[in-house]
Amino acid sequence: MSTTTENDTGKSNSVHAGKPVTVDRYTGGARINHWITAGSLVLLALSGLSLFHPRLFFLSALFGGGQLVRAIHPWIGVVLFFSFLGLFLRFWKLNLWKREDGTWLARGRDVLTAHDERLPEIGKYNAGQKLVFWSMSILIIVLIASGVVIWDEYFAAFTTIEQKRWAVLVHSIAAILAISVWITHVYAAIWVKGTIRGMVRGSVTGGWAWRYHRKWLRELVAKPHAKDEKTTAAE
Amino acid sequence: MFPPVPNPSTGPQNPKFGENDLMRRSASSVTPPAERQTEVAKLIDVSKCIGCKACQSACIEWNDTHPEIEENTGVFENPHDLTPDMFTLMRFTEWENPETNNLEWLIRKDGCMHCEDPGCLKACPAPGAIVQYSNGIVDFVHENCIGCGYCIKGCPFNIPRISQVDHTAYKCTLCSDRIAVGQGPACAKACPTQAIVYGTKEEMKKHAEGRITDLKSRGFANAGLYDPPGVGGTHVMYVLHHADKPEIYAGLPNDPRISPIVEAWKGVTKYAGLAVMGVAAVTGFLHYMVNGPNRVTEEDEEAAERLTGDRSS
Amino acid sequence: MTNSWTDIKNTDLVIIMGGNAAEAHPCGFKWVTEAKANRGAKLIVVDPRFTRSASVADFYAPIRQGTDIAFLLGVINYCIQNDKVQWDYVKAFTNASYIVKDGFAYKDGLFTGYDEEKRDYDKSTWEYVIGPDGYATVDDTLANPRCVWNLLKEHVSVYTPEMVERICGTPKDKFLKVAEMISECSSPTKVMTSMYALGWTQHSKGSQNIRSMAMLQLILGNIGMRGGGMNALRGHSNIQGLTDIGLMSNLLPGYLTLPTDKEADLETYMSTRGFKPLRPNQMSYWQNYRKFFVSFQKAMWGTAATPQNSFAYDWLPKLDLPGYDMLRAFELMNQGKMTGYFCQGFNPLLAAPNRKKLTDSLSKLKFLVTMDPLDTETSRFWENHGEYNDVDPSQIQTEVIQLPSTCFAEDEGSLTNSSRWLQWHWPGGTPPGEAKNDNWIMAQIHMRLKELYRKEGGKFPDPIVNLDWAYADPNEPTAEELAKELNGKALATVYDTADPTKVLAEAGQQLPAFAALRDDGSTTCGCWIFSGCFNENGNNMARRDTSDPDETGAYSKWAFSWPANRRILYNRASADVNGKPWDPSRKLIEWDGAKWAGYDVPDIAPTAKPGEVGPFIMNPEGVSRLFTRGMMRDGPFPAHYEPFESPLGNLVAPNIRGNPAARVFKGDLEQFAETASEEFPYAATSYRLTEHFHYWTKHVHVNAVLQPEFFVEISEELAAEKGITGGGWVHVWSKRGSIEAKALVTKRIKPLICDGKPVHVIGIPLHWGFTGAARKGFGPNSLTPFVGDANIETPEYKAFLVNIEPIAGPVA
Amino acid sequence: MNVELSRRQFLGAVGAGAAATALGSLGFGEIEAAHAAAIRPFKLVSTTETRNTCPYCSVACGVIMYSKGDRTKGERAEIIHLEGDTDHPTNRGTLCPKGAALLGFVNSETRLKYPMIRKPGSDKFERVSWDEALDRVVRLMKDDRDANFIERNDAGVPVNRWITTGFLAASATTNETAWETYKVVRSAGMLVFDNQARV
Repeated sequence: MSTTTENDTGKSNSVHAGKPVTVDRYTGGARINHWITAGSLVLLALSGLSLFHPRLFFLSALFGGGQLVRAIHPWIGVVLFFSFLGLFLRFWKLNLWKREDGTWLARGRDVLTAHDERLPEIGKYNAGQKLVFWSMSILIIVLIASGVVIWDEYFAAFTTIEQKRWAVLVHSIAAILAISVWITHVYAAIWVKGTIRGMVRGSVTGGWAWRYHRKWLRELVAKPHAKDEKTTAAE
Repeated sequence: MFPPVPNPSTGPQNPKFGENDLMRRSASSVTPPAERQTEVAKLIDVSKCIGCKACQSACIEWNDTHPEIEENTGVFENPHDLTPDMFTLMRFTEWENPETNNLEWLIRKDGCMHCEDPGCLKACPAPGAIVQYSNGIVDFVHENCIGCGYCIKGCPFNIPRISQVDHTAYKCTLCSDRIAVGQGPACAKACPTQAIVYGTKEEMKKHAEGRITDLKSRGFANAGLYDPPGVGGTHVMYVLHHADKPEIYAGLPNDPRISPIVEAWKGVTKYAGLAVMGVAAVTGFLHYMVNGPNRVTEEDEEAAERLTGDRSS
Repeated sequence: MTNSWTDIKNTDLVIIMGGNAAEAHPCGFKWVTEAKANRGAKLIVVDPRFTRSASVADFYAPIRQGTDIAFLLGVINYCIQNDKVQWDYVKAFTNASYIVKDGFAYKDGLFTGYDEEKRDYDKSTWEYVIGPDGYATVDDTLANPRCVWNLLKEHVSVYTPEMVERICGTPKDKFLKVAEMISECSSPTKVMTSMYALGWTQHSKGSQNIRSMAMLQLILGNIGMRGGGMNALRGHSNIQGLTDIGLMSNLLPGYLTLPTDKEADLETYMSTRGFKPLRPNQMSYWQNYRKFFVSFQKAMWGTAATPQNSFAYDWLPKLDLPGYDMLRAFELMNQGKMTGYFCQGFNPLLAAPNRKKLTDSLSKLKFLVTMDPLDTETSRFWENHGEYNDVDPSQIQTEVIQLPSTCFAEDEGSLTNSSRWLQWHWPGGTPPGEAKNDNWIMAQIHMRLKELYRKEGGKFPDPIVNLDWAYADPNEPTAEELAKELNGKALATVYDTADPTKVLAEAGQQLPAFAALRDDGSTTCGCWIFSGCFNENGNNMARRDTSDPDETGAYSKWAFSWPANRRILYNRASADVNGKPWDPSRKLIEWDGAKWAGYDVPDIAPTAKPGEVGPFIMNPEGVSRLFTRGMMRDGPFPAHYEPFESPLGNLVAPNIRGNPAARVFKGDLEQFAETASEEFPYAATSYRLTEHFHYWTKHVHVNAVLQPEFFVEISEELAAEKGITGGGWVHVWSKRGSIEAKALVTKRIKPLICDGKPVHVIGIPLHWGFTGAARKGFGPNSLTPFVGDANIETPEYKAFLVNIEPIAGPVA
Repeated sequence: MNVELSRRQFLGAVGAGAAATALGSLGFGEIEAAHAAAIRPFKLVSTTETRNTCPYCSVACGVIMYSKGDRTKGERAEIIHLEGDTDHPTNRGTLCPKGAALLGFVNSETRLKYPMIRKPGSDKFERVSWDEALDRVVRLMKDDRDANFIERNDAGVPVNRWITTGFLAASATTNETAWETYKVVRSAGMLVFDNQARV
C-alpha cells in the first residue's frame, strides 16, 4: 500500500499511442483495492438492507440466512473500512478541492446535460468525484464507528443502550446516504461511457481523458515523470 | 387468597393459542385475529415480595437454563444481571424514605413486561422472531432469531439478552408453554407469598385495587399500579408502595415508551431511507432516459491524439 | 408450634422475633401475608438486622442479639403497668394466683439456691405452698404479695423502657411502639402470634427467651386461640418428628424420659413421674405415663418385655449425667474417651460450634460412619482442601466409612412438620448407583450386629438379640410396618375403662388412639403421641381431604396431627371459664352444656365441665405457668443474662457473666473473649439466607447460582471505620478461629447504641463449605463458642465476639 | 396416590365459584391442532406423577415429582421436574427458592452412589461393597461395645450403658426410619445419642 499519495499509474509511460490513444488511469493495485471496496460495499448494502427493512429481509438468503448476515455484516464492514482506507491514502491528495471545482459545480446544468465542452478543464478528478470521495470517507468513518457500537457480539459491554440506539439510527442514516452516494457513483460510471474500463482495464481512451479530465491529460503529457517524485508505490 | 395456579396435567394437551392468534409478528404483517383472546397478565406486588428468589429458581428449573455460578460482589443480586439463562431477577434497593426516615428494602422482580406495544418487536428485523399473541404474550421464536440485538435497543426496560452460545435473544416467555395448556407461569406458581399472581388482565387490575387500598390504609399514600400507558400498558404489572416514584425500584422507568430514537429509526428513517435511495436510482434512470449516455466523441479522440502525438510511443 | 402454618391467617398481629420467617420459611410466611391482606393484620419484626421479613413488616425495631429477654420482660412490664392484661384469662388459666414458698427470691441476677461451683441451683424453694389438702394454695384476689403475679410484677419492674434501650440498643420510642402494638392484643378479640426459630434457641438462655414470649402470650390471653400461640418454626423437615420420637440422649419417644442410674427399678422410676394433680379435678394427663412407658417397652422388646422383668426396664441404658448431647459428645471425643461415632444425615463439622475443636475431636476417633445422600464435609474432615480444610491426612488415624443413602424422592414414609402434621410421601425416583434406603441400612446394622452376638457372644446381648424385629423382610422393614408400630396395636382385647362391655380394639388390631393404651402389657405403642396415625381406618397420615368447614384453617382431614389429630394445642383456652369462646369469630370449641364440640378435637376430656377442669391438661395445676417451679435449670422466671461473649456487661446484674446455670466445659471458658473486649470489639451473629438450606443446597446448581459465595454483612458505618469496601475481602476472627469472606456493606445493619456506646453488628451467613457446587468458603462455626443453652444445650451461635479487617484477597 | 383423581379437589373444596379464577373459562379462542412454533411443547406430557413433601424446612410443602418411568410398575424412574402441589393446604402449590430447585438435589453431581472407606492415615476414599462396609461397621461396633460396655454402676445398679460410641441422627429422615433407628441405637445401649434439633 502506498504511503503517500498517488497521482498516476506509476508507470513512466502512461500515455500510449494508438487508435485511440490510451491513457493509464489505475494501477492493478488500485483496481484490486477499488473492487474489494466496491464488493464489500455491495455486500454490506445487501446485508444491511436485509436488516433495514422487513421487505428486504429476503436479501439475507443471499448470505445463508439472518444469523449469517448478523455474523458476517460487521466483518465485511471491517474489510470495507480498511480497504477504503487504502483508497483514501492513495487518492486523498488528488481529491483536494481546487478552484476549478467550484466552477465545474456551478455549471451543474452543463454537467448533467453532457455539455462538457462548456466546463473548465479538470484534473484527475472532477468535483462530483471528489464529493463522492469525501462523502464516502466521512460516511464510512461514521458507519464503522456506529457499527462497532452496535456490534453486540464483542462490544456490547462498552456502551449504554441509549448510545446504541443513537448508533443504530446514525448507522442506518449513514448507510442510506452511503448507498445513495454509491448509486450516484455507479450511475455516473455507467452514464459516462468509457469510464468503467478505467477501473476494469486500468486505462481510458485519450478522448475520454481529453473530454473529461483534460487538465490531467495535459499534465501527463507535460510531465511524464512527475509521479516518480511523488510516489513510492508499493504495488 | 388469590386462587392458586392449578397443578399441571400430564395428559396430552392442545395448546389454547397459536399462530392464528398473532396480533403482531416482527418484520412481517399479519392479519390480527377477528376476535382477540382475553388479555392475560402477571401482577407483581412489590409490597408482598420477600425477595426470596423462588421465581428465579422456578424459572431456571422450568426453562431448563443453566446460569453461571458467579462471585459475590457485595450485593444480593445473583446472577448480577439478567442473562440469556436468567429471565428474571430480583433487584434490591436499600432506600431511606426521607418522609419517615425509615429504611425500606425495595425488592423488585425484573423481567419482560410483555408490553402491549412491544419495542423489541418493533425493532426486530427478522420476520417472525418476535411475536405477540392476542392474549398479550410477547414471545421470542428462536428459529427465526438472528441475534442482531435490535430487540435490546427497542426494549424500554432493558430486558432481552443475547446468548453467546446460540446467538439468539432470550427473555421471559411468560411461560407460554404453560399458559398454552391452561397453567400459570412457573414463577407465579412458585411465589410463596403470592406476590406474583397471574390471571386475566382485568382480574389482575381488580386484585391490584384491593392491594392498593390495603397499602394506603398502612400509610402508603402513593401506592398504585404500574401499567405504563407509554407502551400501551403491559401484561406484567407492578403494585408499588411508591407508585409516584417508580425509579426508586432499581430504576424502573417512570414513563417508559419506545425510545424516540428507535421510533425514528424504525419509523421515518425506514421509509425516508428507502425513498432517498429510490429517488437516487430513479433520478439516474430518468436522467439516462432523457439525456442518453455521455459519450466520448471522435473529435475528443482526435484531440487527444493531437495532444499526445509527440509524446506517445 | 402450638398452632399450625395455616392458622396464622387468623391472627391480628404477627411478631417475628428470634427468627426470620420470610427468609427461612417463605411458604409458611405466606399465611402472614394472608393475615395482612385479609384481616388487616400487622407485622412487627424485631431483629439485629433489617431482614427480608422486615422488608414487608409494618414496624421494625432493631435489637442487640442476646438481649431478647430484657426486651420481652420490658413488654410484660409495660402491659402490667398499663393494665394491658387479659385478666379473665390470666386469673383462670394461669398460675398467677398460686402462692410461692417463702424461701424463694431473686437477687443480683440469681435465684435462691445457686451453687457457683456446680453452676447449678438447688431448686427446692422454687415451689408452691402446698396446703393441708395436698393441693397448691392460691389467692384468687391476687392480693397476697407471695402470689406468682405479684412476684412477677416485681421481677419485671426493672425492665423499664429506658433499661430496655440501654441493654438492647432499641431506641425507646421504637420499643414503646412495639410494646403498644403488642399490648393491644390483651383484648379477648385481638390475637397475636409469635413466630420464632433459632434466633431464640441458639443462645445460652434460649429456653428462657421462648418462655418470656410464652408468658407474654399468656398474659395477653393468646394461647389456645386461633391466630395465636407460640409457633416454633422448626428448621428441618422432620426435626419435629425426630424430637417427638425422642432421638436424644435423655428421651424416650413421646417426651418420656430415660431413667437415670439413681432409678434402680421401674417403681422408683415411676415414683417421680406420677404427676399427681396440684389442684382438685385436674386431668394432669401425665398420670397416664405408665401406660405410655409400658407400651413403648412392649414395642421395643415384644414378648421379651414381661411384667416379671418389669417390662425389660433394665434393658434401657441408664443416665449418669443429665444428657450426652452433641456438645458433650465432641467434648468426650476431644478428651479421647470415644471410639466411634455415627452421623446419619448430619454434617457436624460445619454445623457444630468451634470447628477446630470438631476437627481435633473427630481425629481422635477410631471410626466414623456417615450416612448421607450428599457428600458432606464431616465425612471428608480428614481431606486437605487448602485453607478451607487445612489438615494433614497422614496424621489422622480415623477410619471413615461413608454410606450412600437415598433422598426424599426415593423413599416412603411420614415427616412431621412444624404444625405437628404427620404427612406421608411416596417414592418417585430410582436411587442413583448403589444408594440404599436408611431403613435397609439400619436393619443391616442391627441384623449383622445381632448375628455377631449370636455367633460370638459378648457383653449383655439381651436387648439386642431380643429386640422385636418381626418384619416381613427383616432385612428391610417397610415404612408401613414401622408406622404401624409407632401407632401401636392391641396384644389382647382392649376394653373401654368407662364401659367394660365396649371393645376399643381386638387383639392384633391397630389401636384407635392413645386413650386405648394400657399399662399391663396388653398394648404396644412406639410413640404414644403419634397413636392414631395408622389405626384400623388406615394410614391417616396419607389423608388428602382438603375440606375445612368455615375456613378456620384447621384442615382436620388432611394428614394426621399429633396428638389425637388435634390442630391447635390448648384449644380449651380459646373459650372462657364457662366454655364460651372469648371471640365468637374465632371459635374453636365450645361447651354445649354436655360436651365440648367445635372445629377441632378438644384439648380436654370431651365431658370435662368448664369451671372444674382447667385447660392445660398436661400440667398437674390444670393451668399454665407464669412461674415454672423447678422445671427449668436457670430459674422459674426468665432473667436477662448477657451472652458469654458480650460487648457490654450485664446492666441488671453486673457480677453475672453469661447464663449462670449454663454448662461450660473446662478449657472452653478460656476460649471466650472477655466482656467488652478490645481485642474482639464487634458483636457477631450467624444465620441462614433464603437462597440456601443449611449445608445441603450448596450441592444444588440453582441455589449456588442464587447465592454463590460466602460473605459477611456489615454496616456502612463500620465499613467506613475499617476501610472495607462492598465486594472486597475481609478477614474475621474470634478467639477460636478465623475466616476470610467477601464483605457486603449494607444500610440494613446499623450500629446499636447500648448503654451509650455504639455496638457494631457483624452478620455471618452459614451455607458454604468445601464440597458441592457453590464456591468453597468458610462458615461462622470456625468462630462460634462451645457453649449451649442451660436447659437443652443448643449452642450459642447467635451472639459472639469477633474482630474484622480488610484484606487484599484470600491466601492462595 | 392417584394425582389425577384429586387434582381439582382443593378448588372444589373451597368453593369453585368464589375461588376459581376466570382463567379456567377464558375462552382462549380456537384450540390449535398443533403447537405454534413459538411455544415449546409442554414437557410434562406423559410423565408419571408422585406426591412427596419437600425435605428441607418444616413447612413441609407438598410437591409433585414428574418422572420418566413409573416406579410402581417396577420401571426405572428418572425424575425430570418437581413442582409445588396446589392441593396442599399449606403451600398451595408454592415453593421457595430451595424447594423450587429440588430437582438439583435429586440429580446433584455430588450425590453419593457407592459405599466408601477411608483407611487410617489415607488421603482418599476407596470404593467397597455394601457387605464389606457393613461388616466392617458392625465389627468396629461390637469390638468397642464389648470392650467398654458398662453393666452396673458403682452402686451395683444395672445401668447397661455404652458411651464410647455415639449416634447423631438426622433431621430429614422419616418418622419410620427414626423409629427404626431408635430401636437399633437404644437396644445397643447407646447414650451418646442426639439429633439436629439443637442446631
